[in-house]
Parts: sequence; structure tokens; C-alpha cells
Amino acid sequence: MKAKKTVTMLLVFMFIALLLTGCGSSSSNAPKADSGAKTGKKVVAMVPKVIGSPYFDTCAEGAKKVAAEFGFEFLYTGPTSADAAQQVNIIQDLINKKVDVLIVAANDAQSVAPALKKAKAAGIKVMTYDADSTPDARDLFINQTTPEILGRHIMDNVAKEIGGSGEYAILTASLTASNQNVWIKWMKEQQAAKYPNITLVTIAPSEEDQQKAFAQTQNLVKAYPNLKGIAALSTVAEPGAAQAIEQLNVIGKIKLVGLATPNGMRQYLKSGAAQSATLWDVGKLGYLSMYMAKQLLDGKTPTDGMEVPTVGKVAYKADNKEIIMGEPLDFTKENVDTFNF
Amino acid sequence: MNDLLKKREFVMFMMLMVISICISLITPTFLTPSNLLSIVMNNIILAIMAMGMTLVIVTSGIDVSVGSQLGFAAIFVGLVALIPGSNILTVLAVGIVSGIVLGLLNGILIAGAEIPAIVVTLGTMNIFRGSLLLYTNGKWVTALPAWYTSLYNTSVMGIPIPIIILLLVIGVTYFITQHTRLGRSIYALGGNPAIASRVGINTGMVTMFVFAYMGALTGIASILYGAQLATIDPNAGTSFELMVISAVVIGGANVLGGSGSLLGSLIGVLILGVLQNGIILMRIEPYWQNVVVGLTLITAVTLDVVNNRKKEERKKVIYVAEEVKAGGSV
Amino acid sequence: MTSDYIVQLKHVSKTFSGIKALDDVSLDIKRGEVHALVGENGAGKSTLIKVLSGVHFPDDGAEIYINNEKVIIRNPMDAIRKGISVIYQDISLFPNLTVAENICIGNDEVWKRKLNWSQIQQLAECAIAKVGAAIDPYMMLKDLNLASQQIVAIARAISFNASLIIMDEPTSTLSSGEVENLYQIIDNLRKNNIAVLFISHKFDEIYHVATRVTILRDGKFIAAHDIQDVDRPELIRLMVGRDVEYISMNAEKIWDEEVLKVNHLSKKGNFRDISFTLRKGEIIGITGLVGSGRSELAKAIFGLNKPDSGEIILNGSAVTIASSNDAVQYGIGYVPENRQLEGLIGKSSVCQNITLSILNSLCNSYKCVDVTKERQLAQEYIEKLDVRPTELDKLVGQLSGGNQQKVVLAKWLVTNPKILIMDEPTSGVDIGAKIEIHKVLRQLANNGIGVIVISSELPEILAVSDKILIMRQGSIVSVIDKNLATQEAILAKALGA
Amino acid sequence: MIGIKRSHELILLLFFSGLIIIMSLLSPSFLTIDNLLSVTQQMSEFGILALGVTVIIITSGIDLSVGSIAGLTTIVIAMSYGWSGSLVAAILLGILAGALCGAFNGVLIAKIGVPPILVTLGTMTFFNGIALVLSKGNAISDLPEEFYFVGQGYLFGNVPVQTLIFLVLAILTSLLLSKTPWGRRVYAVGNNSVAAVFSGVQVDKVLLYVYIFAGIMSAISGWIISSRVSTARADLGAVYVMQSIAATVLGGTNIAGGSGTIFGTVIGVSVFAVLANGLNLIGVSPFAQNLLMGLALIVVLLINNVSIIKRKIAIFIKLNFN
Repeated sequence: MKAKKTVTMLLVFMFIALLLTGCGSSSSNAPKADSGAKTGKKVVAMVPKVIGSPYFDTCAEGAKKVAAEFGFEFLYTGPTSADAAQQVNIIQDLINKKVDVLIVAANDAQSVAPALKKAKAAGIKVMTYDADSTPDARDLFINQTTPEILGRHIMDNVAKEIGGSGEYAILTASLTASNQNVWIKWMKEQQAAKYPNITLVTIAPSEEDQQKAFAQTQNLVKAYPNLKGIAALSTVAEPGAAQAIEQLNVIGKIKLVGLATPNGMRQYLKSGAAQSATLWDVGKLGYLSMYMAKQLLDGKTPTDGMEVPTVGKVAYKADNKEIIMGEPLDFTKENVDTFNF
Repeated sequence: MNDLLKKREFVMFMMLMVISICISLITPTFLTPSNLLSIVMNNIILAIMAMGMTLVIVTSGIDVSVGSQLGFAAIFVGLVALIPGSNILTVLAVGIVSGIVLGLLNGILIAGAEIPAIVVTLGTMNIFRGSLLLYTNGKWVTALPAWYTSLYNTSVMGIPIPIIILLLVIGVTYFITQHTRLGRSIYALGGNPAIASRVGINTGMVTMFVFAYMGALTGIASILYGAQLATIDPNAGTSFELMVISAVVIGGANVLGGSGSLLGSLIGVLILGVLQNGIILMRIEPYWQNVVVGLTLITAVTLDVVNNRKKEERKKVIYVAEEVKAGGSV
Repeated sequence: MTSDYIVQLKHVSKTFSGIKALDDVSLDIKRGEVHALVGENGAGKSTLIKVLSGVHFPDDGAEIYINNEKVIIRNPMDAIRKGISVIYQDISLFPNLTVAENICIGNDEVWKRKLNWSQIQQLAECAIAKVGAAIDPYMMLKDLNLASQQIVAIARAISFNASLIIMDEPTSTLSSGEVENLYQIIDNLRKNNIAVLFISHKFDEIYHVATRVTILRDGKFIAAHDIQDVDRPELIRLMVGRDVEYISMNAEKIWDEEVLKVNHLSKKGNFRDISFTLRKGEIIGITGLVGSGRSELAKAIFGLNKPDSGEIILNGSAVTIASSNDAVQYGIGYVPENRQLEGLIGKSSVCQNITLSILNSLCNSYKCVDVTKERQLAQEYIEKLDVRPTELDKLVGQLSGGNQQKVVLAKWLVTNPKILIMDEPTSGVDIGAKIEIHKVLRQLANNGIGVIVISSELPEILAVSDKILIMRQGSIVSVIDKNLATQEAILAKALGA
Repeated sequence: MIGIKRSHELILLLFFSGLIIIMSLLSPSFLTIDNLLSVTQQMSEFGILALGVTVIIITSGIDLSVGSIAGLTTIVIAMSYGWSGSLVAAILLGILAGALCGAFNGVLIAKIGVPPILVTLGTMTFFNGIALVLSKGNAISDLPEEFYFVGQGYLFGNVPVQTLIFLVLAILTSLLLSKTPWGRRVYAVGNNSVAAVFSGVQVDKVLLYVYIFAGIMSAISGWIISSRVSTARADLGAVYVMQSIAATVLGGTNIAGGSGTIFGTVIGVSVFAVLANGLNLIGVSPFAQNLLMGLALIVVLLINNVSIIKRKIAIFIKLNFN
């Protein structure tokens, strides 16, 4: 009996191994087994905060196109949930894989720092994009726009929509995401400076879960009867909030602004459930990251105001080794159809 | 009247009333009809799945893969809805069929290979979620057609469609459990598994039916899920199974099998819904919600065990005839 | 063979792993007759019932006739359809379902795919009426007392229009009022031409209700008589006339030091006003019928069944024994009645079973179990009790009944107890092993251990114990010294004959 | 170490070594020293959780709250460091918190007799709630440099510290289970708790210590995770709960209790770790990892019950075809 059990076990694991290799080759966004080292092509790995979110996937598409142009081998993998511990594991594996460039969107600035320092020590070019780690842990930070510009910009949008006075609430992905806290800091500063009689009533999290964003918005509207505006600071939260506003048919009474992709918000901008969605051209962010990766590999240091094809002029702050792509982009009813990401 | 008082559902109903009264004292907006309606509307999906989970738990089984089943069915319903020419019937069919297929897989592994339900559903939870994310590669299903999303907020004769669907599900489940041989066999299997097969119940079939039915209801719930949110995230439903199991257990179902009523589970769903809504209305930080839900579940379960223990104590008696005195006459 | 025999059994035998539980037994029951099946514990009564009701398959050569037609009973459902229903002591029905459901479940007439509740309620009410009782069909079974549950089981049998209803020790847990009610019910059944076969020990019950009686002993058919042809002493003689002779062993020396004294121990519903003393080196035998509170008393002394009042005195000082752990510390050992469930851990080794209660004392300096010391000790006791096979690492579940009992015994001897309680020490064990266990008991007593043996096998009690306590319905009805006692006298007292 | 005579561990070892061969074929950078070391680093967090879960499952219980206890511990450590300023006090307080959570589970399960799956289902949300309330949902990351030693530091060249901790704890637990009286009683309770009571074993005390032990293991795991990611967050342990149960069952521990070894669990944990790491190196999408872990668990369970399946198929054929 025992021998038979062992044979069945071996047969089974052969089956799993075949399945494994099958997955290895078939899944679209991953190249052949990491032949990079053999064919001499530079391997560039991009690790988003979470894999499977429309925002990061569109950004990766942008980077992938240009990686082919530059003859890089592009590897895109990340944690299946926005979990700092999982992200560090994946970065660790990529270090052992000896990739040439590592581009990371940090779930948590402090948690990725040690792993990125190890990567730099191993001679890997380390860049961060979208969300920075501690400056000493990376060679370059591709920032779509500075938190200050973004924070003040969103506050201006809120003020413009609710007419300079009244109550508004902030809906975030999850409070622990470090860049959200920085944006909120600048929003408060902008509000204190320019809009004294706007008051922030609460900051509610939606934990990257659309259902929660929907339910939170419904409850916010009820908990704060004279709420006039909502700022939803994540590509998951704003569509959820918009859907809730539509359901409660408070379109027009509650003004919604925030950060979201045009595709995700198109129907809500048209229906008026949302007034504007601010973001940046995510595809360009991917392109810019890849372009800068090539610069670093060729040993060139970026200069302020340099011209990047298809992206345009970008600012470079040498002290913080930070590239700023430019002003944030507002998508509204009128211009949303010209964008597709 | 007093046996009504002893009934578990009545105790839970009183608990629900007490909680609601406390909340409405603090925030008057709680008792407004629109808020109560939104509590119900927000928990329809939980209620539908709680009906299926009640039957699973009555047979002393458990299903932790329903969260992944919800996501799996919701994505496929969404994809089908996007196909031009599809209508409500095709969407309904795909939802229910995909739910049944996943549920049956659990049922076959549990009834056929006799593997404990907790471990099988733990495995299938990862299999369903993993294969779904692999298939969709994480892409969301967006821009669902208007006829589909309108399913959620249109009303027929004043009653929103989701509530009608919930009432239908409750009706069908009630009919099955109270008026069919299969339904009573579910309770018989939970009450006394050893004897069930002796009275001619095919225990394997009953187990498979229960898990397939759970899948079917999850399919129906997934249709409403997509209609409510208009865009479907492949990670939808993650750890939702914990809410479903908590609602059914708070409602009085006994994990060891044999007892569990639909009414009790519905009250459990309402208690969870009221707590979550109340906490936000009372402007308490949302994080207290986990503390409150966790504590409610622990107290409900502990009370259940303690007073069951008292009833058992009274039962274990060998009748000793009083009139036989010591050293009695022979 | 006149035609009025509804059920006949011929040459029915049944062997369980070598032991012949039934040996060429025959039984015949007339239509509408009330037939008593009597015999001591282990005489094969319940096995016969299980064969008749399809739970066990008889060895080949057995013939079962129903209404003079040879049949094969495949499973319990098949037996019910052939008109044979059994009411077990543990009322094996569904506590969480209503009375009507318990009566009708599985009955194809009414238990269809779509249930028609009025039809079901009607069938249930009519069956209950036939039994001559009045129970609300919508009550939950678990809310009924045991007597009413029994009536539901009888009603279920009737709803399957059973021609024979078998009752296993029906009155053992009933109050006298309820027993009268049961007699009434059995009369109703007889009037409806339904035969009743019931197992019982209570003579007044047998003589009050039964028309014929069949006596079994050690799995063999002894005799079948009309009730008026056999008086009580004759019946006892038939039941007990045992040819197996145990070697009766007397105590070499009984110290007068009292190891255990029990004063007026009572627990509501379990036992009442129990007092006795156990001296060092003495073996006390406690006997009585099933349900006379013997095991409940033993568990009370062992700390698993807290008494309401009375005191337990060990070596002169009163003690409270709140848990089995206290009992072990006080040097009390308990070999339980149900070996598989309570006595042994089937899936672990002989050695680990033996040392389970004394692990702390086997520890070396860093609080780990000193395996060599453990194995030595286990080996010593295996040899002393001659457990076969003598491998320490064999799983206990794979040993024979006799050897398993020796392992349980060894488990307690390693704790060198002052008092050892044994509940049905030799049940389900072959004769050879029985005698060996008796020898070991006597040796233990001679080494200064106070032993209490609980058994319903009278020859065993007579052979082993120095003093015999007879219990009936929770109290000690009489105390007999060994050399004055005879099987008949003991059984008479135990049966309240 | 325990003899690997039990057939299940033998098979699992074969499966594990086969998996390593496959992985090294598919990705050259797999069999490098620092990759294998980082595999051991990644597996020690949920491996330590699995040690606690194994002991619980052997007593035929289950614990869904280990992840939340780990998360709560990280918050307790970070906050108590903020008050006391001393790292040692903070860590001890964290482990004490874990033990208290374990005791809370233990009292409900052992003393009152509530089924373990219900208690830990409730305490999972409850402990997570406490962690969120204490930390207001925020991550706390003002921890001193020395705190990172456990999660990121190396000893003897480049052996990660947490791998050593995991190894020591695994050996300790294995000895505790096989050698000490408590360990023997854990198996006895899992096999047949009624017979254990009848042998004088204080079953409720044994169970209470089992859940306290699991609480302490979860706390240590939480300490290591927060040291590795140098922040404290309430949801750090969440993802490991199902993995630790699956790894324990994969390692041969019978879910119904009574059997199972730490050695088996360590193998189960390393199978999952190698699977995750290998797939990353090959570039297989992380979603496939979930799928393969679920598949591996179901397959192992099917093989364990292969005799039942064969019997059923035989009956099925007999009924239908002759």
C-alpha cells in the first residue's frame, strides 16, 4: 500500500510541475524564464503597490512599450494585496534574481527602505515611482507631481466645486498609505491658507475595497447631513463614492472630486455624480520611469528642465534626486473622452 | 407564551431591539426610514448568502470559500453582461450555474472523499481566488451596461428588485427546509448523523445538495453585487465569508449541527448591519466596528454553550424510585 | 408449524472476532403475543435483537421466517418495511425534529418529495392514539421526557404498521407511574394484534405483562415457556445455571486498616445514601442491574461525578475529590466500563498508554520524560501481567480485548494505587483471559490494595469478592458475605423478585 | 530529530526535493546561497505561526486568530516603546499581550467549552479591532535602529536572524511535543480526550497552555514581521492565517487531531515558501501561487483519503455495472 501511495504522490507532483511551467510561459505579462542574464539584455523589474489595480496596470503598459524599444527585458510582479511585508519579500527575490534595475511603488516608505538599500549594495539601480521610500534607499524618485502641488490642487478643486465654504470629507484608500497622509497634510495647509470657512469633518478609509468605499460614502452622507463635498484620494475610492452618490441620488448636492483614472470615472463624470477626477497621465509616468532607468544605466545624471520625448519638460530636484513629471491633470465631463487609461 | 420566550430567535430579536434603541437615542437619524432601508439594501447580499450558509452549518459543515465564489461568479456575470445581446436571463443563468459548479466541487470533495469541510473549503478558497485572478490577470470589469446596473436601483411596485430577490430566496429556502423531504433530511443529518442513513437518507447526496445550494445563492448574490457597484474587482468578496458565518452563528445556528433557523440567521444579519451602520452614524471611529462585531459573536456563542450545558445537566438523570428505602424489603 | 407464528428464527449464530455471541439460537413469536427475552448481561440478547432488526448480518445457516416466509433482512430500513421495528434504550431518533416528523420520517406513504403536513400530522396523531397516549405532534422531541420519547418511538413503529415491536430494556429509566402507562400501551398493542418482544430483568414486569418467555445464557438458547409454567426461582435457575466454574480465591490476609470509607453518599438521580467501608487487601464486589447506579457511584469516588451530599474518607481523613487528577493523587485507580472510549487511547502505543497517568514522576532533571525509565517500567508491567504481544510500540487498538484490559490495568498499577475500582473488568473477554484477570486482582489485594469490582456476572462476583454489595435503583439493598452468598440469592435481590 | 519513519513525512520530503529540483531547472538564480537563505527568511514568519497552529490542530482544535494576535503584538511593541523608551520592555510587553490573547481563547475553549472555530472566528475580528483602535489605523514607524536587527540582521556571515529563531523554536516545540509530559498529553487529548480525562489528565489545563503557547508564537512572529518591515501595522499577520493552517495540514497533521509532527509542518511551510519564491523568480504571476497552494493542499488531502475514494469508486462500479 505504501509504495502505491508514493507513486501516486510523484505522479501528482509531476502534474503540478507541468502546470507550473505551463503558467510560467503562458501568463501574458511575464517574459520567458528569466533568460535576461543569458541574452545580455538588461532586466528591468517594476513592483507596484498592488498588482491587479487599473492604475498600476496602465502604468506598467506604458513602461512595457518603451522597455521593448530600449531592448530591456521587462518584469512586472507585485503583492496581490497592498501589504508591505509581501512587497518586501518580492523585492528580496528580485535582488536574488540579480535584475539590473528595480522600480518600486512603496506601500510603506520605511518598510521598503532596508530591502532597497540591499539592492543598491548589490549593484542594482534602484528607483521609486508613484510613492517614494526614504530618499537614502534609492537612486531616483519619479514623482508624478509633488505632494504639495497635488494636495493644494485637490483642495482648490474641492473649494471650486463647493463654492469656497461648507463641510467636506476625505475618503482614502487606507490610512496607512504614507503618500496619502502627505497629500492630506498639504490639503489642510492649503485650506487653512485660502479657504478659512471650509471645514474637514472626517477622514474615512475604504481599504482598497470598492464595496467599503460605496458603503462609507452612503454612511458619510447620512452621518453629516450638511456635507457638501467629498475628496476621494484613490482610484478605488472615487468610483465607489460616485456610485453611492448616484444610488442616493444626491447628484449636485454632494460634489465629488479626487484621484482616479478617466476610464474608471467616465460614466460618473458624464452622469454628474463626480465633478472632476485628477490624476496624471499614468502611461507617461510608466514611460518616464523607463526612460530614466535607461539614463541611469547609461550613467547619465538627469538635469532640471530636460526634455523627455512624448512626456515633455520635467523638473529635477538634485538635492532630493527627484524627477517631477509636471502639473496634475483634471479630467472632467468635457475632456474625459480624449483619454484612454 | 413562555416557550416562545425561551426560543433562541426571540432572545436575539430582543438583542437587536436593544441595540437599535440605544443607537437611535444617540443619533435620531438612525430610525429614519431611509436609513433603515439603506441598512437592508447594504446587507441583501449578506442575507442571501446567510440563507445558504445556514443549511451548510445545520449539517455541521462549514464553507470558507464563499467569499472567493462571490468574486468568481461576479466577474463572470459581469463579462457576460458586457456581451452585446445578453439580457437578464443569461446573466441570471451564468451566475447561478457558476455558483452551483463551484459549490458542487466542494460538495463532491467533502461527501465523496470524506475530507472535513473546513479544510476542503480552505483549499478551494485559494483555488477559486487564484484561478480567477490568473484568468482576469487582475483586470477589473468596468462600464457595465445600464440595463444590468439598473437591476439594483429600480423598483417594481415600489419594492426595490434586490429586496424582491431576497424575499424570493427566503421563500424558496423556507419551502425547501420546511416542506420537502430533502429539507427535513438536512436537519435530520445534522441532528443525528448515525441514524440518518438508517432511516433511508442518502447522506452523501444531502451534503452535496447543501454545498451546491450555497453556491447557487452565492451566484444570485454576485449578480446583485455587480449591479450595485457597476464595476467588479477580481478581489471582490475577500474575507466576506467571515461576515456570513458570523451572521449565521449569532443567529443561533449550532456549528455542531442540528439547529439553525432561517429567521435566526436573518436576525443575525440585521444585528451585524445595525452595528456597522450605527457605529458610523454615531461618528465612532470605524475601527471600533471590528471590536464590536467580534465581541457580539463571542458573547452570542458563549451564552449559547452555557445554557445548552445547563439543559444537558438536567437531562442526565437515572430515575431513582423514592419509595425504595435503604436496605429495602425483599 | 402452525401459521400463527409471525416471526421465527432458526439456527441463528453470530461470531465477533472469534467470540461466538450467538450459538444456534432459535426464537418464535406468535401474532399479538407479548414475549419476554431474558438472560444475564452478555447472554446475547441485544445481539439477537440486532440480527432480527437488520443491524447485524447473521452467520450463514441462519433462517428467518416472517409470516412463514423465508426472508433475508438486508438493513434496518428493510426490517422496518417487513414489519419489525426496534425501540432502543437511547431512543435513536432525531432530537431536533418534531414528534410528527420523527414518527413519519422514511415512511414512503407520507414522506414524499413534497411533504403534505396535514397528512403527516394525521398519521402521527392516529399512531399516537393507537398507542393510547396524547402527545402534541408539533413538540420538539428533545423537549419531551424519556417516557414520552419512548411512546413516540412506539408510535413510529405502528405508523410503519409493524407486526412485531421489539423493546430493549424499556422500563429501566421510567418512574413507576410511567411503567404502569407502558403496561397499558403494551395491552393496546396486543389488542391491535401487534406482537411485542421485550428484553427485561425485572421479574414483576415479566410476570405482569409477558405471555411467553425465552431464556438465553452465554449466547445459547436454553428454554422457551409460557409464563405460567415457570415460577420465579425456576426462571432464575434457568438464567443462572452456569457450568463455567471460576476458581474461587480467598483473601490471604485482610488488614483491618480502612483504606476507604463512604458515608451516606447521595446524588440526585444517580445514587442515594450509599455507605460502605473498604479495608486494605479486601475485594468488594458490587453488583446489580444495568441502571442501578453502580457506575455513577464509581465515577463519584473517582471525582468525575460530584456527589450532592455525604463524605468520602481516605485513611481516616475526609477528602473532596473534585477531579480525576485529585483521585490519581490520592492513589485511586479506575478501570472504566467502556474500554475503547474511556479506557484507552487507541492510536498510541502500549507503552505511552501505560505511562499516561504518571508522566510527571518519570521526568529527569530538565523536566523531560526519561524514555528509558519509562520503557523499563512499561516492560516490567507487561511481563508481570503477561500482555501478549509484548511489543511496547504496538498500537493498543490492535490488541485483543483481554490484552487491552491488561494494558488498562497496567496503566493503574504503575501509579501503585491504594484503591482500585474496576467496572465490568472482564466484559467482552474470553474465558482464559477472565481467569487470568481474576488471579491478578487477588494478587493485588494480597499486596495490600483495596479493590472494588463492579460486575453483573454473578459467578465472577462470587469467585472474586470477599464482600458483596447488591444495588437496586440507586441504593444498596443488601450486603452479603462471600461464603453465605449464592447466585440465586444475589439475583433475586438484584431483581427485587 | 524525530525519525522520519512515518510515511507521510517521507512522501512530503520527496515532493519537496522534487519541487526544489524543478525550481532550480526553471530559474538559475534559485539555487544560489543568498536566494535559499532569503527563502528561509521569508518562511520563518509564517512558519513560527504554523508551530502554534500545529500544536492546536493536534488537540483537534483550530485557531483563526493567530494573524490578528501577530498584528496586535506589533502595535503593542511600537506603542509601549513610545512610552517606556526601552526596547526590551516593549518586546516583553508584546509577547505578554500575545500570551494574554492566547489565554483569552484558551479560557473560552477549555473552561467554558465553546467550539474553537467559533471562539477564534470571533477573536480574530476582536483582536484586529483592538489593534486598529490602539493604532487609529495608522502605521507606527518611529522604531529605533536596533529593533531592525531581528528582522533584517544577519549572523555567522549571512544567515538571517529570524531563520535561526525559527529553527530554534521549531526544535524547541518538537522536543516539547515529543519529550515533555505536556506534549504527550497534547497528543492524548487530540486522540481521545475522554480517555485522557479518565487517566487523570487535566484536559482543560492542557488546552489552556496550548492556546497560550500559540499566542506567544504569534507574538514572536509579529515581532519579527514588524522588525523586518520596520513598521507596526494592525493587518501585518492577516495573510498568514490560512497559509499556516494549510501548511500544517500539508505537513501531515490530521485536521481531526491526534497526529502530526513539527518536522512535517516545517516541510509543509518550506514547500509553500519555495513555491512562492520560485514562482517569483520564474516571473509566474503571483496569482498562480494562490492557485497552486490551494491545489497542493487538496491533492495531499485526496492522497490521504485515497483508500476511501477507491472503496467508493468500487461500490459505485459494482452498483451500476453488474
